Amino acid sequence: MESVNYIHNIPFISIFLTMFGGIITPLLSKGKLAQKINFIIVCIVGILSAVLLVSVWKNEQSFTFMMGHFPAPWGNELRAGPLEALMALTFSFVMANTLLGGAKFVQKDILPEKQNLYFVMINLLFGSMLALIYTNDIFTAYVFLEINTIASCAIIMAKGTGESIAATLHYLIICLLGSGLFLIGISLLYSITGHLLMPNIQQSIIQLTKTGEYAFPFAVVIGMIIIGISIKSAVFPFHFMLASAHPAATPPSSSILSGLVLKSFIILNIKMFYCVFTIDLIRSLRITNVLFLFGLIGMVVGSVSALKETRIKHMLAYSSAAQIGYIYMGLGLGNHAGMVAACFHILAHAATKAMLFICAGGLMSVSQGSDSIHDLRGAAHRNLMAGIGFTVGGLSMVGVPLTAGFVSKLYFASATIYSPQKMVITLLTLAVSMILNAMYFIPSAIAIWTPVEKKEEYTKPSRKMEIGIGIFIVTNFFLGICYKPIIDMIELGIRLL
Amino acid sequence: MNKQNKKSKWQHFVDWVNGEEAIGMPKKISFKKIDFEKLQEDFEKYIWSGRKKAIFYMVMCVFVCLTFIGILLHTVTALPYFGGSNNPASNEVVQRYIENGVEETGATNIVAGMILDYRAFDTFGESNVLFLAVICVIMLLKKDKYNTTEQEQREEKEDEMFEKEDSNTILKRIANLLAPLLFLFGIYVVLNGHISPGGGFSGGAIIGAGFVLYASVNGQQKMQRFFTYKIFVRINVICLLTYCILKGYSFFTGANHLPNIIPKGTAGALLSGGLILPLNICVGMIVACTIYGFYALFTKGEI
Amino acid sequence: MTNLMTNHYEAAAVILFGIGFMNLLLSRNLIKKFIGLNIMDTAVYLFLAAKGFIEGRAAPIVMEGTTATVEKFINPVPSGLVLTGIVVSVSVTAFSLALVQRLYKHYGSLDLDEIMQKAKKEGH
Amino acid sequence: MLIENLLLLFLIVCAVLVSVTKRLLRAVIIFMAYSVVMSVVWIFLEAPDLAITEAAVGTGITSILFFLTLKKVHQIKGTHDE
Repeated sequence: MESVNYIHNIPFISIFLTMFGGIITPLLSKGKLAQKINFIIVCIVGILSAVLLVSVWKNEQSFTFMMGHFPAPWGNELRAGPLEALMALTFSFVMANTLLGGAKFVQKDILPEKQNLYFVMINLLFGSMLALIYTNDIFTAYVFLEINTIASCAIIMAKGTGESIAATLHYLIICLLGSGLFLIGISLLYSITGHLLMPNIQQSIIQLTKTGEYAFPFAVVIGMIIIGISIKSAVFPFHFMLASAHPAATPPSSSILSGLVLKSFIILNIKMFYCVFTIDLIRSLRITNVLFLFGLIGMVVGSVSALKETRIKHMLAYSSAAQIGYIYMGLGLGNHAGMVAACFHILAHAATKAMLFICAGGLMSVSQGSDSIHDLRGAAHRNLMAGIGFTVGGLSMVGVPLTAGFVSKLYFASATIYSPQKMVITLLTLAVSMILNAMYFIPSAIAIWTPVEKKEEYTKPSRKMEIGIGIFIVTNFFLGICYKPIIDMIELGIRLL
Repeated sequence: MNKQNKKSKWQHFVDWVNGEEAIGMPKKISFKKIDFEKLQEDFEKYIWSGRKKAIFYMVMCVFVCLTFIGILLHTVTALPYFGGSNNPASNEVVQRYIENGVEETGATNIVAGMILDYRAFDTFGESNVLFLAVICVIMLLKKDKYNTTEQEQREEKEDEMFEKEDSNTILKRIANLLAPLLFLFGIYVVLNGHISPGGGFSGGAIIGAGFVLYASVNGQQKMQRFFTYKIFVRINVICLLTYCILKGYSFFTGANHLPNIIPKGTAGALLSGGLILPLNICVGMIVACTIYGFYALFTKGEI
Repeated sequence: MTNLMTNHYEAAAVILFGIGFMNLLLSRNLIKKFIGLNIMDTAVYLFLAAKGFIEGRAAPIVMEGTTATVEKFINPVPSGLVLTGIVVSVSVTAFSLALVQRLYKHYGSLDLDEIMQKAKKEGH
Repeated sequence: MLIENLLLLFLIVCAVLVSVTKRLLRAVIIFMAYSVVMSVVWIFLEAPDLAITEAAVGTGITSILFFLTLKKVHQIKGTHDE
């Protein structure tokens, strides 16, 4: 009997641990206990992912994990490499920090008797994101996509106000549109290739493209799947759902939604590019150009819409749409460097936007819950940590050196060298979008630091929130300064994908 | 006069820097109480003015969908033939499922063997979706201070009175006769899931339908005597946990090539199929509870 | 065209998918939107089930005392996928209908545009 | 062969009617009929597992959910949706 390789069990254990946590949470009657258990589980998953990352990085290898007694084309499989492990680590880190920083909001915004149910959602959402990262099977991806949809809708509506429920409905309809397209895409794909596991599909796709059979169905399938996932990740024409969903939700929900949920779909998209359809096929069908175009439009339109807002959460929501545009632009460049930059931007944006939403929540809570920038004047003096966090986050979004946002923009710009025909327009749009970012982040930063005389009653910000924001700030600078090893990891991860 | 109303460009700029104003949206925001009647009027005006826009949107939608159907139909013509035995889908995967399925899973219903043994991770996800949905419905519809008004509570009390007086004897007799039969049939479908068509989900749905019938005829108070919210949550959680642990064990042993101690039994007997029978029972219980839960929450807002 | 006649199940499924999709996009009434969603889902399941069917073969249930060979049975994989899919679509339907109920209670309307309009006004 | 085609045609007609009809109660009932026919079609496609599930779920549970919602939103007595 061979010895058990525990490192290889980590993906499976992390998914099942979060699911297990989600399932037992309804039995706990107290919200606080549920919160603690949830936090501990996320931390454990984070530590396990770190161990996995170190191991796969050292050995420069990726592996597949058999779910059950049957090998590849028959049973389900998980797959893990440096990219997956890095993403899982980031996700659990951001998740843990958001929960730490946003604990107060959950207690305040959600009815006490329903708080434990909120943590069921958080746990299952986290589990489904991990499953989307690790899965090696497209039908599993579909099932977990649906879990993700329902759970993310649930965390939006958890606040229970009419506005939040209307926003949830809007979000749900658009998400269901996306999953419908994805579902018909995978059924068509199954009928052509006869497989559901990614490596097997890839093999048969390579064979079929050689013989030239089913050329038209392939184009349709790829279109459906990529469009379906892109809709769910709020690419340009569908970014409107963000605008209503983020402001209506409680701050940790918006953080998770913008920082992690959308990213998990983008990672699925990258996996589809590399593990299912080959990147050459994608490029030859010019799918990358379409994504590139929508990414560029999204960058500009998102920023312009953000500029028109006077309410801070709406502004952040549109800014997320613009940042998703950056990521799709990176994917659309169609070269290795662009992909690396996009992956780094996923990390940078996950860390930054989660912090921004928590800080915005913190600033609002010391300004009598109003979210208009006018009312937030002087809020930074009342809640110092949130003010600093918001400023750092804003600078990172603009792309000031030493922050995470700068590195990703640098890599985007340098990635254009490998696709010269897109170079000018990319650089131009990057410059325009940076200026636009500065135009809406800097006034709001000035507004929150402007001192005001009037004394308002407000509660002191909690220690937990300050710690959470502090860790986020450190992370942001860490990503902005020590980016080299992370870029190496991503490069290795994409090569092994 | 004009000068007072119109701010200078510099003033605009200062306001913008102060965060009082945004580019392209110079109006001030006022916080008023919502006046629904006014909203209704506004909305009607909006619709009236937006008629043209709506028609344009409709035409565009129809156009997009027709193109969509056209593309898909064209795709269908290029797909492998319907009913052919040499389709790409009938490959080594199907061969192993059919030829070794009975031996490897112990279930004579190959579909059940496939979803609960070969591809069990998907099915685990599926049960979680159901669990998630019921938790969401509880979050939305279980009574709290946001979703009940006094008038509703009064109406409900009247309903309860009405229910007590209501004595539709024929309906009650027949429903009470039919409900046990439904339970029996549901249990049969669940228990025979691995040797005949059906399984946890369809059987559970039938049992759930039985509960719904019983509750809708006899009133929910009668159900509440033995089926409360606590019991509902406990059954759901415990069944799903059993599922999670059993499947976790099976995945763990399978992936690490450890020996599996669960006996397969003789194929075709009731006690066969290894884990499939207990899993089917768990799924059946979850589904039955969930469906009754949906019914109760949709009608009364409590279980 | 002859291909379309041989693949008539798939063609019907695709048309149904299109109609469901159109309903989901076009209909302003929420209930009809979600019926459209259900139609869309079942259309995909019909497509999958049709893809699993093989002429002259039986449902994949092995009778006692016989050996199973591929030539006897249809493809069981699509059936499994559809079973999973049906559960997912029921859950989604239940969730969305619960949302509709809450919204109706709050805004007194089933019209998506009207609800969004009112919600926007309320947010200001 | 003929009956299968007829059933498929029936499905399409049902789907179109759902989109066209004004009354919500009618739409739900048509959808119910659609589900029943769908489960019959699945019997023709040699998928009894699916047929049982669809009969129990599509016809039973989904319709119950729709009816309960209609009752809650006061649409059951047949008010028009516009």
